[in-house]
Amino acid sequence: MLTVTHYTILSAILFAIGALTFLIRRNPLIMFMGIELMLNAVNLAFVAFARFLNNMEGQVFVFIVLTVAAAEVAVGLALVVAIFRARDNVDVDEIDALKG
Amino acid sequence: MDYGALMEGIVFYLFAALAVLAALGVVIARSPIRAALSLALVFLALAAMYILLNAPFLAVAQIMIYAGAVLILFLFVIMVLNPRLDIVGGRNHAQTIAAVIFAVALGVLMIAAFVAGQPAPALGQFTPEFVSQVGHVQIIGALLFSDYLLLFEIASVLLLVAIVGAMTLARRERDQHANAKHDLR
Amino acid sequence: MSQYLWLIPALPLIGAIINLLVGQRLPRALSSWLAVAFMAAAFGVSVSAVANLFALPPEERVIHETLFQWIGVGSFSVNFAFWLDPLSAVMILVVTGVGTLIHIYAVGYMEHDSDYARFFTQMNLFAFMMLVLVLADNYLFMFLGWEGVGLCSYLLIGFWYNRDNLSVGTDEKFLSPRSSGTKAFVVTRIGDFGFTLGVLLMFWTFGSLAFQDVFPKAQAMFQVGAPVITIMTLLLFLGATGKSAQVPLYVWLPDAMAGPTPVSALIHAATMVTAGVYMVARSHVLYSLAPTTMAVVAVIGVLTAFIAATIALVQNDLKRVLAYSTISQLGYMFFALGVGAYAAGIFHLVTHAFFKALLFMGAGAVMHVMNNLIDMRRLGGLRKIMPITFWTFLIGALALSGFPLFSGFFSKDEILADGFSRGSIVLWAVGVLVALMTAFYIFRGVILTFGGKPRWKEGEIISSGDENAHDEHGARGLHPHEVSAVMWVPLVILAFFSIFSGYIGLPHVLGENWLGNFLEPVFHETPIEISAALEWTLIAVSAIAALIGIFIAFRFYFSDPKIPARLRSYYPGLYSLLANKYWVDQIYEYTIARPGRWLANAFWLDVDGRIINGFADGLGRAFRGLAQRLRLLQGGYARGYALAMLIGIVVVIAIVVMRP
Amino acid sequence: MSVPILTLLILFPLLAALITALLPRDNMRLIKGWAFVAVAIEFGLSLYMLANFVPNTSQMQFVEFYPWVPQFGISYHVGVDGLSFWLVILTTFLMLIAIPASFSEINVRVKEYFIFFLILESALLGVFVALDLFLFYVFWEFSLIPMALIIGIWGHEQRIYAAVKFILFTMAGSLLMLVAILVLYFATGARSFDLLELQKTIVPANLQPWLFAAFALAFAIKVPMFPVHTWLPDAHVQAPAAGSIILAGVLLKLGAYGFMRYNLTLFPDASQQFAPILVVLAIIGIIYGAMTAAVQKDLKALIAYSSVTHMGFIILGIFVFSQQALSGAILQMVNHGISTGALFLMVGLLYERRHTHLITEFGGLQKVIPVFGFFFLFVMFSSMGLPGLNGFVGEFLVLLGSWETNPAYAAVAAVGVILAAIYLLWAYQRVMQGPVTNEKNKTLPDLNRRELALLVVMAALIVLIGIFPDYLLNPMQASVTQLLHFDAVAGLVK
Repeated sequence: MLTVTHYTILSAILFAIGALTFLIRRNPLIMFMGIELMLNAVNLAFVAFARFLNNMEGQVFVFIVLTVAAAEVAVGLALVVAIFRARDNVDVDEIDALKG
Repeated sequence: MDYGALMEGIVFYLFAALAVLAALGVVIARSPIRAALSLALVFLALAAMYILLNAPFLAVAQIMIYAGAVLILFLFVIMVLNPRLDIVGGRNHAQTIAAVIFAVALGVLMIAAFVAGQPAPALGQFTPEFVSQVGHVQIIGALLFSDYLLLFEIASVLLLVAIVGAMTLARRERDQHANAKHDLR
Repeated sequence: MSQYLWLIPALPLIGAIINLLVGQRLPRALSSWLAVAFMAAAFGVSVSAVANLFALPPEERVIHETLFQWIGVGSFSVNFAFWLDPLSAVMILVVTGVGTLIHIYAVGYMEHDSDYARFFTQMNLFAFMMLVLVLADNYLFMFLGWEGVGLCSYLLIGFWYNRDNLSVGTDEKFLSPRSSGTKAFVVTRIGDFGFTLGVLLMFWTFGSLAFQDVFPKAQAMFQVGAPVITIMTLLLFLGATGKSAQVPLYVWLPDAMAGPTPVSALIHAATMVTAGVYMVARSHVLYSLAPTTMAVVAVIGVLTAFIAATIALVQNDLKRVLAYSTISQLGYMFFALGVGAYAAGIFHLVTHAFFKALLFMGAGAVMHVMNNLIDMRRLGGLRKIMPITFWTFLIGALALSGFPLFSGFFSKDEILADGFSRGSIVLWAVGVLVALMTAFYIFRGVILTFGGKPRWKEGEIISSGDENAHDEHGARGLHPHEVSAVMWVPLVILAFFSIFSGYIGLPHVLGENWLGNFLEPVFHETPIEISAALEWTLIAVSAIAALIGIFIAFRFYFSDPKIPARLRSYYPGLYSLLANKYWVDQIYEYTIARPGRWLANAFWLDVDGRIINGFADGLGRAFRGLAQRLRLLQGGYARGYALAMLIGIVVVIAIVVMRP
Repeated sequence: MSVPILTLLILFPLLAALITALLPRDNMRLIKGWAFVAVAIEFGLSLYMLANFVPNTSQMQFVEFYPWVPQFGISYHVGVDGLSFWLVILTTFLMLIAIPASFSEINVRVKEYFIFFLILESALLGVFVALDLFLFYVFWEFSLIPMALIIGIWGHEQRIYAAVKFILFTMAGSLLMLVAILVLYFATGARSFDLLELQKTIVPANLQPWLFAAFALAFAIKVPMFPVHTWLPDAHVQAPAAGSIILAGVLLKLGAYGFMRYNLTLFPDASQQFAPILVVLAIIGIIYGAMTAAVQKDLKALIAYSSVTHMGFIILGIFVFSQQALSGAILQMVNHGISTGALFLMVGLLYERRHTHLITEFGGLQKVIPVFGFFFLFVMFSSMGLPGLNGFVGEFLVLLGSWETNPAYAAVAAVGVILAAIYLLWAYQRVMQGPVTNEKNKTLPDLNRRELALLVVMAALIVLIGIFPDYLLNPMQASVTQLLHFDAVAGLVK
């Protein structure tokens, strides 16, 4: 019988992979995808709990996470485009202008 | 044998495996396009999960927003920039190894936390039967516009800001030269 | 009777305010005579007040007027109130009387000074403060006058604040007017410090500061020798030594001569310096309850008299001679108070006011016509040129030296008589010796200044030390002449008083001591009967001392001028000791001023500078250093941050999960 | 009270600041005129309060109470009693003096200058009238900002260092005080920040010393008391003249007022224990301040150290727990505000003419600018405590009170009176007297009408308070006895 833990385990795995993507890849696009992965993992956990706790607030939150994710991607990619135009290649390691 | 439960189990494991593999695909994909596509797969697998978890409205939203808007945006940007193939891990190997170790550790820890935790009593009043009887969208709408109205407003403001931000950042400068000078001073 | 006592101090105050506001615009004559008019008016009111006092029967001779409450906090309350009794009657008469004469003299003396308005403002202000001091009905209001006269003395000593020093025509270096002004105020303030503490102790002992409360309570609550009273009277006496220039706080008076001579005459001879004597006399009830303090007062009185007289022997500047003479005579007065002869002390105060003011004004007249030259070694032979000044100065000298039948003789004799009968023989003997020295140094002054051949040449160029003097006295030839009427009239009047003021306090043998009886209701002294024979011998001894002194002076400086030089060669050490005024100034400089300055610098540079600021700035530097190192962590390497975050999260979750 | 005078007093300067902001930047006359009018109105308001103040009651007057954050018991609770009454009037008066004093001195960014001053005024008034600890703390910090900016922007060469030091010193203390306020909120169980409630609760004995120490440190830095005073000379030397007037005239009183209003009432037992320590520190401050003042090269630093001496007297007056001493201390706060304010005003005038504070640069000015010389000497004698002027009454009462508690305190403190004469007269002698040595000093202009008017007002006040101190002393007696009552209850039954 499926229980909450099945879903949460899956979301944990997805979250870990998302984090891994973010850390390993140097191309900011892929990193954003990593972030999307993590966000989705969280969404999954939300929905799972909503389902098993008979509480619809989880779904509402997912809704909000969706908007946040969308906004985040929009701005992120705009940034990437702007950086790309300034340097004609995109590599996170070289972008260290904000050095302390 | 409760066929319903069995069916549910199979579907879950199927899509779970799909999601994980697709996620891994995102990690190791050399070209961004292939990564974007595998990301799409993940979105779809999750959409299926939502249906399984009795949240059809969210499933549709997931497909439309994530798979639809976000992914297309990714593909669009990839097309605009068509960046070189990017090698995995980059120069800093120590960084990569450390990242892998800690990511795995994170996953293991979270799983342990979930397994160890006792399932909380289902005390909400939105049982699946009640939900399907009243209708998903109505409930979400009711909740969204009653208790979480403030949240809703903030989300809308956030989106507005994001839009404006994105536009200004990515705007192609007409007088490229003036702007640059401005930045450098 | 309507209240009018407040008029006496108010009149000079009004004069001061008028001169302050419009004085500079008024013509010189109007401004000066305005000041004199207000002083004269005050004198008039004083005389009428004393007349009213006389009308009262002897025992209740007190006029007490309260204006309003000055400070009132809980149990502490002090009023602006005036108290006129025989003692303060004598004082106001002296202050306003001599004061008016000196103001008249000053009109002539200051005729070449452009700052006349400021001068007369300060002189009138001084009169106001002094009258407040002597008329106050409580110690705090008296303290207002007390520090007020200190203020005016500071202003008037430093009147020529932009001149450097006034040692005209000699090599002797004197302190500049401004430094001596500051010195005067600070030294007297040290005395006032003692006075303040005495007042504090007084309030918490008696619960009030008004005379009519303190004295009866003192007699009721304490018997003779009570420690509280002794401490209180000693503290008050510390104030008196400051104001009346007694050992150890007398060092400011000789330097106060840097001020204009009328100031020296009024403040540093007749009135202000006697404030201490008045205060001790006023608190006679307290002092008679503290025999130890009485002894201290007497000893310090005699000691001061002796030291000042010895220094005066060798001074070359006539005004300095008179300054030390004043300190010495004040020593006499305190000697009298110390032995309980309050009336005698006040009597000497009165006569001293007359002849000392006369002597100072005489010296001033000489300076006025000799371009501020007052060094006796350069004077001489002025007898024929300035006859009136000479004769009045001579009368003053005779009075000061105690020449028989002159006022000084009677008042000094009464002190010596009381000193002999009440105090100890030793003190009396020193007193007589001082009388002798007094006669010597004053006649040395008379002879060197007026007698003999002139040691200056007509038309000789003397710079009057007043480089930006507005008058033509700047630097020009000497043409001494007799001073104008406005200056010698006061001299003559004071000369008259110097002779006849002695008769208000005749010794029993010769007549009735009028002043003693007048002051009796205030002091309630227990008269000591001494046999006529003893009294005659005492009179004889003091007369002889005076004559010997005068004779020696003539011998040294008139008949055989070489003697002083020879003496100096025989006792060079003694001479330099006296000429350098026992090096007291230098001792104070090295024991107090210099270490004080060193400590202050140590406080400022080391404690503030190095320790506290060092700590504060050090803290600042430490943080900056720390921040510098932390900066390196922010390498701008985005993925590094992400990894750090991840590690953080993992650690947190681990803790959460692992916790039991 | 029908007219919410206190809120008006606090809000009007803010409104005025807003209006100043709207004025056209280049029209100097309008800005200065308006600033003066604003401060004058504010002073008028405080006079209205003066007229309606009931002298013989220790209750809070003109009280206004509006719950602000009810859950935590924070309320906008303002009121005035004998302790703070005169300080409010002193603040508005000194503002009335400081604004016109800076007309000729400030010519860069004039608008912001007056805005910060008006904000500062509102903050200071807030501190004096606040009866809610939270509100008090807000105003306390709020007053820090404009002052620091005034020093930092319009100051002289090392103004940044001075401003930063000023902030750090004060902040260090006040953060501890914040902690103490919070502990007080929880520990006493009163669950309220209202001062009057907290005064009723008994602070647990083990906590009292710590809380007292925290409050005391914050106030000691502000006073400033001996070990933590080094920010004052730097702040004064670098601050513009008007800034110094307010810094010395009012800001230093925050610390002393804080001691009275909070330390004595909230922690009576700890006050007894700590009193000797604070008194000794105060006396050290008196002697130390006076001696360092004597060797200062810079006139403003000299007056700053003299403020340390005067404030030493005030703290001494507070912590000997006697009615005379406490009344003397409060009176001395007003006197110090006036006389030191006037001194800074005049040093500012010198600075405008010669652009230096160094004593050696001056000499023989009395001949050149006699009217200035008169007022300079006049105020110096007031600051020195000459009887008949205002300084004496305050100082004498403090000495009187401290003698009753312990004659040694009064004896040593009275030495300060001598040192005061030394450093002030020595400074006057070096600056004003003697021959005119420096060429530039030969042609200095004397006081113009505006400067003369300010000084005449100050001088008049100095004499009036000196002769009629009861006018100031009477209204505060009820509150003073009530304040001492806290300590009588705490065992020091006299």
